[in-house]
Amino acid sequence: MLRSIELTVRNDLADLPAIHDAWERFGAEQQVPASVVVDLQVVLDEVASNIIKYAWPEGGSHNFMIRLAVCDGAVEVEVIDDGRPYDPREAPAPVQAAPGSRPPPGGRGIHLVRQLVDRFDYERTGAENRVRLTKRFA
Amino acid sequence: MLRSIELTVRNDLADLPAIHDAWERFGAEQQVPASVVVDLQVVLDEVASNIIKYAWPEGGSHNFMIRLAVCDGAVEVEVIDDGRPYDPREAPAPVQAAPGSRPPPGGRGIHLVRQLVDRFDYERTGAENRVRLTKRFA
Amino acid sequence: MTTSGLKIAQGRSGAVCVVTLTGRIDNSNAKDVIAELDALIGSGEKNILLDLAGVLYLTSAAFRALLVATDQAERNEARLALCSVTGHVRDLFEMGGLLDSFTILGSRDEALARLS
Amino acid sequence: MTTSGLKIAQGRSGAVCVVTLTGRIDNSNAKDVIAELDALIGSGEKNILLDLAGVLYLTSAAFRALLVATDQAERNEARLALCSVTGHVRDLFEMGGLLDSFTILGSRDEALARLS
Ligand SMILES: Nc1ncnc2c1ncn2[C@@H]1O[C@H](COP(=O)(O)OP(=O)(O)O)[C@@H](O)[C@H]1O
Ligand SMILES: Nc1ncnc2c1ncn2[C@@H]1O[C@H](COP(=O)(O)OP(=O)(O)O)[C@@H](O)[C@H]1O
Repeated sequence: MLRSIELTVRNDLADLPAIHDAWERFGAEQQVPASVVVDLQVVLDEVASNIIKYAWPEGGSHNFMIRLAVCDGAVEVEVIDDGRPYDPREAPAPVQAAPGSRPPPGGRGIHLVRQLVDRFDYERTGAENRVRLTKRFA
Repeated sequence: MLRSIELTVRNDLADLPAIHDAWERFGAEQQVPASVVVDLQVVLDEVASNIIKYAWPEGGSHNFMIRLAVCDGAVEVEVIDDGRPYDPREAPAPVQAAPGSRPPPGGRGIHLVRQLVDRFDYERTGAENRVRLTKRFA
Repeated sequence: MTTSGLKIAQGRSGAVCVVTLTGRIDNSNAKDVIAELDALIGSGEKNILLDLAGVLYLTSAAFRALLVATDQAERNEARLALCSVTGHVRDLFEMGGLLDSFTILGSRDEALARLS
Repeated sequence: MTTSGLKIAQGRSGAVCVVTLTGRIDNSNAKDVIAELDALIGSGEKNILLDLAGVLYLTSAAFRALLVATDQAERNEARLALCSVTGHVRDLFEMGGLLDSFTILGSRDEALARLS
């Protein structure tokens, strides 16, 4: 009967554990399979940390919103921020390592997200970025 | 950081305890004062039971939605159903007892709701009744 | 507490049958209160005291149940009284405009003294 | 588990310094992994084994930390290897395209045998 929860998150990495805890509890209540809960923990960490790090390059204190809904055997994650326009679906694929050397350390977050969800939608409405991710489990 | 929860409720009085439990947990997490949690338990029972009993006189199985949000020292309750158009603000005041006799048993639910909230709004949008109740606590 | 959120217990003090309600009384369980009182009145009890000391809150469904039971008691020449109606529960009776519609007898001891 | 969700423990097996990670590694705590490895390498450790047996999951922040630390180890002529990279954690390394970017040495026993 509990269908969705909504979180307000500050642009501060210290807020990430609270997202983790909220999704862990809600996912368990909704009887989402544990592996799907974990996959979306990864997704939430990537998406939220990118917004925290990159959405407001001018700094200052900002909030964004995460909505988590479980419905018809799927989890829907909606993330809304009013930072600079950014469509994460257009993030480039990670840089490949030159033969015999290691790849650069960054640039893998969105690449993971793409592989962990079944749908990845983005919309810019007014001053807001809206990312919508869907993962099916049944 | 947890800002709101959304519940799907069937038109079955057996769903009322789950509303109670969800609001009790969410209200406590949000540090809503206990007396305000209780007042809104009464409000939720009245509003939800009216929809369950009266919104679909033709019977059949239907769902409606309750959203609970805590923000800026106030609780906001939004209840959305697609039953017959009904503006609960227009419910008549309870019938007074004739001197020396008892009043009729029903007709007191909305009267209580009015006294327990600070705002009582209603809107009909499309095929939906939207009741929005606000109770301040800080 | 049962899953319904309401516990109904029965005791006896002389000629008075004391029904103790603990928890909340709302639209999901008021029917249990009606059933209990209906059975007691039907079985011939003439003095029923409802102790609300353990009630956290009640909703209009409780008023409906109590008004129906009080009417039924009257038709059966029985008395139905309430005691321990205090705090927030009393406020709710007041909001319902029902403080004068029931026999409300203070504490349980006071009530038993009056009914015996 | 600490509130950060990650426990970092250190042990020793002969010449090998074994760092055991338990919990999750994500953007809120990957800096602790970097700090730990940075301190070990700075203190002159030449053989570091990271045991991931207790890691529930990791995110790209962990890859960043491990790639940075591996580079630093190399600059200091130290070895940084991983062991117990299995199940879902292994899947995530694979999704990250990083299974070939680290020295991954099977179980802890296998790893210690290889490093000693
Ligand atoms: N919300 C955002 N706003 C602006 N730029 C972003 C946002 N999210 C990601 N980016 C950009 O996309 C790049 C790739 O992101 P990601 O794949 O998560 O890797 P990383 O964060 O490790 O660089 C980032 O380096 C950043 O330049
Ligand atoms: N959602 C609804 N749809 C249609 N009619 C309603 C609805 N809610 C309440 N009503 C009408 O308003 C009346 C008063 O409701 P209420 O004050 O809760 O008392 P009660 O339910 O005890 O009659 C109800 O008897 C019913 O006729």
